[in-house]
Amino acid sequence: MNARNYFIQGAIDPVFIGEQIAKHSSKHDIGAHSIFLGQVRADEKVGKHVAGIEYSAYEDMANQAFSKIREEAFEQWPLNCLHIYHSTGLVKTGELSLFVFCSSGHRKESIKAMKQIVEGIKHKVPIWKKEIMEDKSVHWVQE
Amino acid sequence: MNARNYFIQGAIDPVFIGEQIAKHSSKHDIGAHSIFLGQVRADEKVGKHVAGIEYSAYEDMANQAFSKIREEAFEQWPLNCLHIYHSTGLVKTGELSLFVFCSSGHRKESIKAMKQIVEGIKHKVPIWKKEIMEDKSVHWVQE
Amino acid sequence: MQVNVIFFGVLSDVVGKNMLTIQDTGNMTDLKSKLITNYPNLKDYTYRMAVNQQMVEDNYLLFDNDSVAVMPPFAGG
Amino acid sequence: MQVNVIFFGVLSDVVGKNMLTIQDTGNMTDLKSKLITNYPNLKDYTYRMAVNQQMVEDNYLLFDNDSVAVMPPFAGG
Repeated sequence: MNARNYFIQGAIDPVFIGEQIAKHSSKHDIGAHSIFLGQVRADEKVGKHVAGIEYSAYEDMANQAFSKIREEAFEQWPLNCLHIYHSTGLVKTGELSLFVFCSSGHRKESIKAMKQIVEGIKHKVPIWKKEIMEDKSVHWVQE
Repeated sequence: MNARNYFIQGAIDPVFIGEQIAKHSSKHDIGAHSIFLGQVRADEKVGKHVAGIEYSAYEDMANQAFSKIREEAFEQWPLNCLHIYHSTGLVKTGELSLFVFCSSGHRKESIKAMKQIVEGIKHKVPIWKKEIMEDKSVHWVQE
Repeated sequence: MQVNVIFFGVLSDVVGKNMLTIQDTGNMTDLKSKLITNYPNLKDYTYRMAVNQQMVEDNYLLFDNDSVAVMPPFAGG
Repeated sequence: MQVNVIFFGVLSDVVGKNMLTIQDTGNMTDLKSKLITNYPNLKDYTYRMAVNQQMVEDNYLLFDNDSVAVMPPFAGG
């Protein structure tokens, strides 16, 4: 079993994203970075707005699924780096819950790979969302 | 003529990117951000490595071309925001020369739009690159 | 023999707990019918099952101390 | 009449300057042949031309004080 942990407690800090980008300046064969960020929307349901999303996961299985998504991406595209961070616990409206960072020598690979990676994260990783409304009522997201 | 300026003198700072991401936390209808970054590679040519790229542009015409790319993207996809920053002048190996930041309600739109926007920037904007080698010799990039 | 059953997402609310133990069950089909007998509301939900973190089909054989996850459709991102 | 010609990218090295003025030229075809007469090395390069920031074809008519850009293939990003 792969022991790698892809989860971050709570929201992902934009400063952390800037730092991760800066770290890659030492990699001189990278020409293109694609980044995908998921942000919590204030969707309206029955007259109430979403105030945040509580993420839960089957973490061990999810970490394996993230590792498999990475391995498949590296097999399919000539990527230099691929980093994935997903929130667990509460992420408030406007905050970030997913950070995918994919780097390659040339632009086309990282852009194409990103599409497939994000779809994989949506469909293959055991993660669930509970919307917390402004009035504290909750709503499980059924996708 | 659109007076908007898409150029940044020198490299794009990763801290600036983090700040731009953070700014969007107040936009509560955004669910997905796609970001593309161009980074200068240390390509090897006739035994010498690239130390940096000197970007030059027909700036007025380029700014119009960037505006047209933005307008076409907004017509074609339901985007919330689209920001483009391109370097002019010297950008050293490992530094960033292009920052495209595209946001939408849902993931698919921003990912699909990004591909087209980056292709447009490569093909429709009058910008040129001169590679500055380690020994200060220069090489115009012919794409 | 017994297996440990873990419920995720909305299903932990439906059964009112995150985890329980089921005795004397030999395969997934049998386990599912036992769960639905105890928690009839489960019938209203879509779910998939994993044994020891691997997705499995209905005829999968269960062994003592297997860990069975009952999972609603994934919704990451 | 005269037009102002601006060279970009490698072409400014080829002609040895960023800008020059050409007298008595009425359309792009004529202007191109005048440029190649003065700078024969231009023949070895691919380029496109814009007048007042709009891409134009060879038969485009020129007017006094038009600004003509001579541009190698774009290479942004």
